[in-house]
Amino acid sequence: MSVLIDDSTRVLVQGITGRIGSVQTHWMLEYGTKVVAGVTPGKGGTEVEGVPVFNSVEEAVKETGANASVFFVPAAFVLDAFLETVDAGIKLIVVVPEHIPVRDVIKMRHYAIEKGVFAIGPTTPGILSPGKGKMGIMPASLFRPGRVGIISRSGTLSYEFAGILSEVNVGQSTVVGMGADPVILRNLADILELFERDNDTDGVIIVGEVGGEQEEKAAGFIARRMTKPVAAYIAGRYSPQGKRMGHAGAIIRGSAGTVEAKQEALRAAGVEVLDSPIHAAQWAIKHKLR
Amino acid sequence: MSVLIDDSTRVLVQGITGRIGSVQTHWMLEYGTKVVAGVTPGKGGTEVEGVPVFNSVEEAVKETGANASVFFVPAAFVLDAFLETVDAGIKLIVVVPEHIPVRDVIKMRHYAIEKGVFAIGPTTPGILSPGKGKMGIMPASLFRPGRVGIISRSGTLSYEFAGILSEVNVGQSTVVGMGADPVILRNLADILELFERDNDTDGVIIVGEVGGEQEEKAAGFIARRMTKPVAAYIAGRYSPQGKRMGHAGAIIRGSAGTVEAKQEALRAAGVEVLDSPIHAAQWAIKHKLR
Amino acid sequence: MRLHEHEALDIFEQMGIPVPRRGLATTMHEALHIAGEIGYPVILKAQVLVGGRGLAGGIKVAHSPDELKELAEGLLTSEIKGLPVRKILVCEKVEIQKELYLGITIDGYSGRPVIVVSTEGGVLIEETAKNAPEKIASIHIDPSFGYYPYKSRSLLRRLGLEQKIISAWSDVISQLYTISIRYEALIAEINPLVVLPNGGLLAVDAVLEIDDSAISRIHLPLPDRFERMENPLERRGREIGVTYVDLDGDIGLISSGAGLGMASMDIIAKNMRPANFLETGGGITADLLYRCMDLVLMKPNIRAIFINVYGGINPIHEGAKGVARYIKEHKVKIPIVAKALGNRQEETWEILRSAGVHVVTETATEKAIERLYELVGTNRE
Amino acid sequence: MRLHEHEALDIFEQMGIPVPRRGLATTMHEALHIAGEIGYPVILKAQVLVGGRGLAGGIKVAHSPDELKELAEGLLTSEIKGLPVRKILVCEKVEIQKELYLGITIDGYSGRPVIVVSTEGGVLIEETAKNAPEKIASIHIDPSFGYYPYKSRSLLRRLGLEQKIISAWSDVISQLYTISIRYEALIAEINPLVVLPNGGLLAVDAVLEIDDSAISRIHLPLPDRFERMENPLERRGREIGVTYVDLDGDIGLISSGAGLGMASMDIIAKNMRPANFLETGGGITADLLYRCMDLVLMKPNIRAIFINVYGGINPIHEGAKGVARYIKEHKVKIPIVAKALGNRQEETWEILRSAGVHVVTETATEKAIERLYELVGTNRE
Repeated sequence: MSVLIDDSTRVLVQGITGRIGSVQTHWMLEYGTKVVAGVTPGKGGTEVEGVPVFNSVEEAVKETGANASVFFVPAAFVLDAFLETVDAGIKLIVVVPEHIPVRDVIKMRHYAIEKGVFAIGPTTPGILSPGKGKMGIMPASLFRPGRVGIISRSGTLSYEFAGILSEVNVGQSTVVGMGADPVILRNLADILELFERDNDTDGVIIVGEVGGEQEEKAAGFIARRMTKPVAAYIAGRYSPQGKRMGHAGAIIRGSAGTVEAKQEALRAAGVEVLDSPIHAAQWAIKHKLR
Repeated sequence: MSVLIDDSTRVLVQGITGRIGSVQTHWMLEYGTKVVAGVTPGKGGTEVEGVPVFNSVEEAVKETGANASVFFVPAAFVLDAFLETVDAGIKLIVVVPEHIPVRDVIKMRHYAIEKGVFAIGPTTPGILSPGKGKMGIMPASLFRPGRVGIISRSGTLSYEFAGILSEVNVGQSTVVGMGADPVILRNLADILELFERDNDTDGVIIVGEVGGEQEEKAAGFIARRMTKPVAAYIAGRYSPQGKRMGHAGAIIRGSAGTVEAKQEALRAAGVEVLDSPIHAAQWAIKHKLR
Repeated sequence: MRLHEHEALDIFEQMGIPVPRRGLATTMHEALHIAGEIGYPVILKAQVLVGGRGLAGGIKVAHSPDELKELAEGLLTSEIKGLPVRKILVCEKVEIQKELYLGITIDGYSGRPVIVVSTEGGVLIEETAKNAPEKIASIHIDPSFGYYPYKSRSLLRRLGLEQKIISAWSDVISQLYTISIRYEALIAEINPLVVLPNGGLLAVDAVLEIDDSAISRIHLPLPDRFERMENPLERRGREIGVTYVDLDGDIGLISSGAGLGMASMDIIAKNMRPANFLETGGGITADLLYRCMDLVLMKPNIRAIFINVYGGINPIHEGAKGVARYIKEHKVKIPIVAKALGNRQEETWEILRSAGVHVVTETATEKAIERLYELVGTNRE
Repeated sequence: MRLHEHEALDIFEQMGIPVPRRGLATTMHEALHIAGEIGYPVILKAQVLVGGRGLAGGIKVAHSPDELKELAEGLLTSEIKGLPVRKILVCEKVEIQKELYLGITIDGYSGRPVIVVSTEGGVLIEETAKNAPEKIASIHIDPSFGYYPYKSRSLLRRLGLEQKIISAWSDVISQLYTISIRYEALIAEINPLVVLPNGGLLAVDAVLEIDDSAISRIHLPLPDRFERMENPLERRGREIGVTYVDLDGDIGLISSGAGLGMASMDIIAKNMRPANFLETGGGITADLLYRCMDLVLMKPNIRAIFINVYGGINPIHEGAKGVARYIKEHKVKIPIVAKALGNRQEETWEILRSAGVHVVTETATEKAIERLYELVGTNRE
């Protein structure tokens, strides 16, 4: 098996009739993903790339047995469609769109967790398991099958890390974009746990960024629970700060969310902190991860 | 024991420093009720009728062991105070005030049920167990101890029925005002269930009114679960109708909520329907209820 | 508070719900002018706050100015179910392909908002509910989760509708739900919601009833709550803070508590006729009962008054002082029977008796009304 | 979007939060006039969108018209942390008995709104959080249950305050929470919330940051989002739909994805200096990259440009056409290094190469920046 996507994954594409939805459906199918249905309310009965389109998630699930969904829905409609998807019994949801109001994300997050749905995003490139399938927008050419897991806050940096590993023949088990918004649907530690439990993964790279506290909290999880080797890169050391206003966030976190603070927390948890993406290759080779 | 109020009931009065709150505290104490605390935010540290006043329910519970609360709070503040009371661990709440917005009552009802709190009202005279105590505004002189339970949608009609029974030496186990609003905190059937289980009650009188569907739903409960004799009076046969607008309510209920429809449903459940309050006396005597 | 159709339509229109072109007329000439702008035929709708207005003759179609003059004149001088028609709404007449039903209300028993829809709207909707329940669908809204549009789409799919109607109707439901929240509505209803030949929807009637207890926190323009009451006695009741309903009998009633008032009416009606229903609520004072006496006696030909109050939350001895003062000041001669029990009852009786009121000390209202009947019988002219 | 202090104070005032008497001045004469109306002493506060403004000299006290003239003149010709001061807020100076802290934000990790309070407000609040955590209290709000005032009262009791302050402060929290909902705030903060000698509260500073993604659904008056950007290049970035941050180096950067952009900057910064951060987002077109080239080159003295994009959601071959067209039309001579991988990468390389761009086909950004460094080194004057 692999993380989140496996042979039993039957993908529903929401917003399939849109420009991005239809192009990405093409790429997902080309990568061998079982895309079984699309949904766009009002466009039911048509087809996109040979995939039948339905008016509702309920119908799509009933007719095609879809059990995972990837979103290419305009930001303003994501909340409604997300709740509909959870109610229809889908247990894995990937929310690609950016610019979703944070208060909508809060509602989505709580509803998904309450209903036992694993959702990632928003503002995520999605999930790709090399050779198995992908849900999202990751460009397939950079990935190859193997045993390293990648979790990234940044879409394009996840491609960069996968490509760097692939160039030295280190493959990936699964690459997950955790999403880049202030609130995300599942936290980094939850995704790390999947990799820790995955028999096809031997080590994990975390690609983090300045800000927030995902990496600091993940460090706690790693110290307590991870047995597999973990490396981490934190982007944004050079990013201009100093325009921050308001103290409430920093007071709750008790941390500044700086690159240095994150690196320190991760190092203390036994994580190898990478100074530059290119060092991921040596790390993987050193740990004999293929 | 008796229904809802017994020797272990330690009453908190919310809004105790108000005009009605202080007067009713006097009457409750005079009736032998254990009123142990009052709450009015901002008036903590004072006393009313010898009862200590606190700023918060949390403090009142901590300092006095209060386990039941009666509300004399202005309608606009009831929702907030109610949620506070539930959070403080109080398990019995009587909401006397009228004119609470129905959407506030909806929130209160759901929160109380979710947290396992038995709440009655709003627009209720409260609960009185003759010889044991009272939470609310019922005038004590009309009640006497005995074995008939009364549940009434109308405050003053509950006094009328108790008084009619008392005049012929039929006492009451407990008299409960269920509240007169479109949405109430506990439905009639829930209260009937308490009387069915109560060892001190031998029969129950329901005092209903035209409108809504409490009595029809209770009829279903009585048919299925009640073993004790039940009588019912429904007020409002002569009430002018015909100004009703909107059909949604009637469509959901599938019943007109008329006096006749309620009487028919109750009769079909084996309830003795009383044509006038005064007939309650004969009914009780016939069933040898004292 | 129930809004008039024209008031509700204005609110629906602001929220984006499609409504007919229309204008409000208080005279035949205004109606003529509006119809001229809209174009014939037009529909004339009496603006009275009763259900079943159409079946009672409150809705007419005018095909020409001459016909309009006659019909408007007729409506504006008529009564519908006892209410005088002061305003008529002049609406465009559209071609109706189908009549749908949409209602949002509070389900009192489960304590949740509920959305009800039917493909068979119109005046006989309640019959449809009984005889063809498969044409009705409803969905309850969880109060903490709230409403989302997908709930409507899912609801409408159950009626087997085509997707185009589902999309348009679902938008109307979302808009009406938002109205029901913002206006703290007990009922928000469109019946019928008309399907036009082009497939579009149009709300040709509008019901909006607002929770009186929530009016003070609705920060949106609302019509005046008192002015709209047609009956001057009922308006006076609102002004002094009691519930007064005008009836066609001659026995005045003052009661504390709606249930006690209804029971009193039911018993009076066995062999007399109540002139009114009056319920004081929990705020009795001497002044309030003084005003209640005045209100009950505003109606001519009252033969007797029955006062039925309990001293629970109410200080009935204070109320008694108001009654006594009124009797003295106005030299009331008709018989007054009072039953007043509870806290401070003896004091209350004393005050009433010294003002000439017949005080009944038994508990049963039946007994007091028997006494009233004797007095009225004796007093009959 | 961050609001200026004076904009946030206006909103707080509308909601009923007590705020100081004040006026906004863009000239020394306006400031003089406002101070005259308020009465001396007054506080002058530079309206710039940076934290730590007070410690950076942006807040002054004027005790007389002469002093005000000098201070206002000075502020209006100064810069605070690189931002020019165009407006100053002239405020009444109140007697401060105590400074409290109140902030409402979104706790990103748990995904819930959180209210933070402290009895030790003021500029050193984050120090207090570290050194005296017992003086800070916070409460998370369940998103489906919502906020109720009793939550604030319970929160404030934990700080051991007297009831009078709890009541007043709890009202301010309820008001600020309502603001945070209506304005979709990421941060709503009052620091300090001042206790006056009479025990009343006054919000003497105001922070309000609005969720950009939600602005289109806030139906309340808001300042223009673009006009407020001080830096013309950053404003231009907003206009064309990209994130542009102006830096003080000379290596231009165009990247797709914030993480990739940050990593590129971090690597460039090892031995060169980035001129900007530019992140395209997921909407690359030929026109967009044409405009990005133009934007990057608006800054004088750019020595080289690094383009770092991936073809995932972005059609990078389209983007390449825009870059190529710009180079041709504007005869760009400085070295341009591009790394462009993913869907249709070969096509992209071809287009870029034919326009004279140095294409690096290895994956690691490090390698591409090594190439850039070589070229800049060679090119050095």
